[in-house]
Amino acid sequence: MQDLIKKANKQALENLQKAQPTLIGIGVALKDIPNMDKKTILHAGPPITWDNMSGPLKGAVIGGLIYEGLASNEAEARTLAASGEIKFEPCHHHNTVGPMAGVVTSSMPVWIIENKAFGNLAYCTLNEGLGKVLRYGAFSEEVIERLNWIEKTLAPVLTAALKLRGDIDLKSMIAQVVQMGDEGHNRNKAGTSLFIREMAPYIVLVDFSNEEKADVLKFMHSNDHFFLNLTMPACKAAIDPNANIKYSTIVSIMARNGTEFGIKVSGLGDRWFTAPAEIIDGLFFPGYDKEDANPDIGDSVITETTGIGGFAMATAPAIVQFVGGTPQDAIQYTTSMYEITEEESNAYKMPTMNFRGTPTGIDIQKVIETQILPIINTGIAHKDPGVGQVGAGIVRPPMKCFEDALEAFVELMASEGMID
Amino acid sequence: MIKYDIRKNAYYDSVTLMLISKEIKTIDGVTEALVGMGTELNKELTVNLNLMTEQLNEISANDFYIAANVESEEVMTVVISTVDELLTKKKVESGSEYQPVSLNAALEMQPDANMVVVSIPGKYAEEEVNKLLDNDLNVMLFSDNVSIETELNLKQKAVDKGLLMMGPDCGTAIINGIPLAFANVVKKGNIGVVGASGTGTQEVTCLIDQMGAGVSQVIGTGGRDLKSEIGGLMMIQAMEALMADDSTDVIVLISKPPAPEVAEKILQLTKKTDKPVVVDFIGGDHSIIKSVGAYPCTTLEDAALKAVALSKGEVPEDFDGFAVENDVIDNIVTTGLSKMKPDQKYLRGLYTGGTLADEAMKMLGHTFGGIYSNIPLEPKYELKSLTELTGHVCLDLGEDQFTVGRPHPMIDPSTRSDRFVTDIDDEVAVVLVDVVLGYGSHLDPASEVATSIKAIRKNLAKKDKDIFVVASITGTVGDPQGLAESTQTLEEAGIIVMPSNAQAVRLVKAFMSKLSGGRYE
Amino acid sequence: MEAVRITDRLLDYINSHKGETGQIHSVFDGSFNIIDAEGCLIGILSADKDLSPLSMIVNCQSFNHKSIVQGHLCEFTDGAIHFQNTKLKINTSKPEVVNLSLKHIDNNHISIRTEKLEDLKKFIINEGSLAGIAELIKYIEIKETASFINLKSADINEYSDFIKERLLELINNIIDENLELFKSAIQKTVGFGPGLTPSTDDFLTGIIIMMNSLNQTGLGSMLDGINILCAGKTTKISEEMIKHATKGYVPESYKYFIEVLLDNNKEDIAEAVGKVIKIGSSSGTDFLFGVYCMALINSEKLRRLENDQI
Amino acid sequence: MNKINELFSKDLKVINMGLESFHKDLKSQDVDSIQMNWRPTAGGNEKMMALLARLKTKK
Repeated sequence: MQDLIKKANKQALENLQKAQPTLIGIGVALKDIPNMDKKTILHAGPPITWDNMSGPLKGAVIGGLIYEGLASNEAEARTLAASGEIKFEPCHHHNTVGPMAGVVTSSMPVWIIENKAFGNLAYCTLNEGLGKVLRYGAFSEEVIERLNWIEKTLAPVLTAALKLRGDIDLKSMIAQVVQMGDEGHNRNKAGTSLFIREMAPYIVLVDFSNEEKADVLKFMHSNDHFFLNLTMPACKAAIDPNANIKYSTIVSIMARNGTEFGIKVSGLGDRWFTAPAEIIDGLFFPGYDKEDANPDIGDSVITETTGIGGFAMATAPAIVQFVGGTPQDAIQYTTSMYEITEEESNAYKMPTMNFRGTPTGIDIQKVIETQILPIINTGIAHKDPGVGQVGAGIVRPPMKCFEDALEAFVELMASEGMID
Repeated sequence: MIKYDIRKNAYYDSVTLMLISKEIKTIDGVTEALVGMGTELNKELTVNLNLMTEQLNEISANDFYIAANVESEEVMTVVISTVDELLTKKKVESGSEYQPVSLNAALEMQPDANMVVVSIPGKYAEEEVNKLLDNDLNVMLFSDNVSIETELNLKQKAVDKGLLMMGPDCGTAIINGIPLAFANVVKKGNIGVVGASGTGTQEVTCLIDQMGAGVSQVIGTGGRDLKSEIGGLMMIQAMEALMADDSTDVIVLISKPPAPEVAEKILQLTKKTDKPVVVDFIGGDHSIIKSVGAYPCTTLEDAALKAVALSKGEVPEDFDGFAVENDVIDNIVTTGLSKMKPDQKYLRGLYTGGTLADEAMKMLGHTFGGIYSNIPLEPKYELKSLTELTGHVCLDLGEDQFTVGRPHPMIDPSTRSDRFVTDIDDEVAVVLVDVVLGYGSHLDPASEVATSIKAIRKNLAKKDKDIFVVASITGTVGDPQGLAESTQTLEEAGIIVMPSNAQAVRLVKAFMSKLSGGRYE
Repeated sequence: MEAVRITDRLLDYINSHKGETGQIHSVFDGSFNIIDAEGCLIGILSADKDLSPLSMIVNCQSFNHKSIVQGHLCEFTDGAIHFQNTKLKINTSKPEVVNLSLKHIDNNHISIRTEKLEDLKKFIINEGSLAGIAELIKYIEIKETASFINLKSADINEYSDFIKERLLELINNIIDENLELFKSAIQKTVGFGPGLTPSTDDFLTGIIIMMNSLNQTGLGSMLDGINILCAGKTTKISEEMIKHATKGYVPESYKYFIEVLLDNNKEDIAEAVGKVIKIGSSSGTDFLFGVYCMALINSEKLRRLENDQI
Repeated sequence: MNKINELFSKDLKVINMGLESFHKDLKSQDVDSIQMNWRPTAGGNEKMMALLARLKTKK
């Protein structure tokens, strides 16, 4: 049995190492995301009903409905959301990922990433910036206005610029930013800067007013996390070929919807293994504390699933206050992740670790055996809709997800007569 | 209630002190607390905060203290353990080397590892040691509570692979000059030692060092190796290695009396080497040892002496006396006897080292009546109660009865300190103790003994009495605690320090024999 | 181990005490102290520690292992300190030699600009650790006499509350240059507060070193015998710190700060203050509080002198 | 040469699994030693241990 598992896991890692996530353009959710329709709202994490959604996710859904013109105010939106007329589905069921609430509605522009090694696609919305934003559950007028601006100005300008620029190889770009102090989840400063550098020469050439072009550049510049929404679908595109590899014990998805944490395992195909999401132990912005925090939320943990984010903490000394304060602590965190992963990344190398590749490919057997849970860097959302981010920190998935997955895997193997 | 925790001459850095102060104030059941150095003004503040007790007078400017108003004794225990935790926590963080969880990760960090010291709970030992042996690693298994079947399986596997599997319950080894677990800093030399008894091996190696010689390798086997179930697998394995080792000229074997067929197997093996073999099967039969051309011994000290003589190419002689002239000994005995009152007649041997206790009882035999013990020589001398001692008693305080919930007395001498208080009554004349130094052991075991003895003497002085206290130190000048320092500490407390356990026991024997006008002669 | 940096005084001291022995007095994560037969305390520090008057920095990260144990003996020899019991040895033959004296600032009647002192006060309040007694800086006013303003209604910690009147008495005795009362006030303040060097000792060190550096007649003579007054009233480590200060020696970061403070060509004290605040838990801040008080006393005195001349 | 005699001719390189004081003693003597943060497989959770073991059986 172990031989089969080893072989399958090796295959999974080979897929991951071979992946070539590439930015090929910007599309529209309805048109580009598979099986999308006007009454469908995608959200982060495993499946969830309206009733069970936490504050920020409900807020984002309300905002989404208003943005789409399906409702004109909060009350209408709530009624509609509860009516059963709207379909709620995980982004992950549509080759998509969304940060925090992760709400995607039909009119939203989305990045399109192609994994050139396999030809599969992945999608993600454009990052809205900081403060009051939809992904943290805000739905006030300014939020909707910004969404409209993204649709009407940001996306068209970038689409045009991208056409001039051509495809952008995100794998080598992420490899660079990992060497520039980004871990790809909580720090995206280097990535955002690099992306602006790549795009600026083409943005100035496109046929829009100077004011619009300046607004686009300013918008990207004012938001350190702009690149996160490219890193995430790049990771998604890279790991999707592992969605169903028989006998593999490698984790293919980790995601949270603000109520539950869910994982999928390659050898178990489409099954989610969920458990209540945890409250994040982190640093809170002044005026907020643990009481204000929503349980863990967002698809951004796809970064850790593919071996960056918290797994690459050692490369991001600038944000070590999240993990205890010293660069040494960060190195300890990264080092511990090698104990539960299958390989070291052949592309993402960390200078502080003597250019060792990031720990990549979580094996559920190793997690259970060592009791070391994956480490996740993440932002913390306020539990009430519309307040926004209240802090950042680290969190680990519930052990139960991995225990249930292991049990299911053993049962499956037994039912197939592979083991006693 | 108001409680104090005072640490004499203890210095902690200010950051730690502040942390302690902050933390203990948040403990449930603590209404007021003050943490600081015991200066006059700080003590004045203590009084102002209504945290005064008479203990405050004991504190001086260079003492660290905590004064706290707590709901109960239990709360104070929590306070103290919180403080200890904070004091040690910092140290761990400062080490900050990554500590791997899985063996694979450990081997990545230490790819050419060749020795693993295992001291995890016994029930997990089988799984882990099997993995280690599979990775061709030598093992020192310190853990106990490992079944004899497991031991056999592991040792069989080690023998098949040509590896060391020292243990279970192996407390001491010196490999390539490096002391492992409980071991002393012994000079390098040409004597190889294989021991099935921990403190016995420590005593022999320390005496070798004190005699100016040294060891090549010291290999432990665990106490059950020479039972018939195991058949001496590891002792044989170790002997063969020492026989083939160019740096070893003399081989010493130490064990409690083995199963006869195992003894036979081992002694037959000694014929296959030209190297002299010194054998101490503590209290075992000598004739069979002689018959194969090996050198039998009467005591651990005798074993060391013979090994050293042979290592220099000299002819070994039996030794059963004292290192000093007999009149010096007579003088000590006479002086000691002169202080005894008629009702003082009993011996208390309080040992931290099991083999040393065993050796003491075997040497004393029945010279002045049977000796009760938790490890008696005969079943009828099994102690009925550990709390009410009568007659002559010799205890191995390292046995499970005494170590439930606390560390071995070699690490934490408080077990013995407590026994000093309870076990030495008005009828006790002689106290016999061991003091084991070296790595693994307590930082200053001699002081612990000295403090206890001073307190006992103070109490006895009120009744115009004294006791006769004899100690031996298992240690070397190179040990972290220092042989000379420890000797001085004991002697300052009026304790007679003998150069070996054997000589200490002999002195006690001489003393007891003359006590009460030679009642036992 | 190799000594990397050493103070000139320690080097002289070791050279004049060859063959003598000392004992390990106390051990911390990043440092340990040796005490010799004369009761002198010698600091052995790791690289990130602040060089103090009788100390050396060695090339070792942490002293928290078994080879350095309280009570172990050592011997000073030519070019090395040997530790008995263990094979440990500190080589002292090639370190950089450092002078930590503040005695030689030769400006007479230095006047520190008021803005600089205000800055210092702000730094202490905003960035210092007020867990000791330095929070009293918020309330103290030093004019012709010193007094506290609005202190009654303030919520201050138990240490500050306990010591406030005695502190005031001490300061007023300095203003009055009343030697006898000053000495008795010292005895009533030394050795108080949390920490290994109790807060008032850090405060006094600040006062004393400023008395030394300001080089004014009247002040210097007040320092004689202070160390004897403090003996036994505080921890050994504190006693030594005060003793060194009376002779004009302080730890390196303290020295640097005083030099910046007294140099009228330098405006910005932020960096120097930052280094001091990091010392100990509240030690650095309490020291700064002492410096502030003494500097203010001095400024007020100079102001009065000028007014008198007019 | 057998493996034990091979060991005698090399520098001792230790992995310490269990009591950290043994590791610290070795470190203080400059012996190459690493300390493991050992814990029982699956934290001693018997159900999980059994599941892992089943995956390791051969069939």
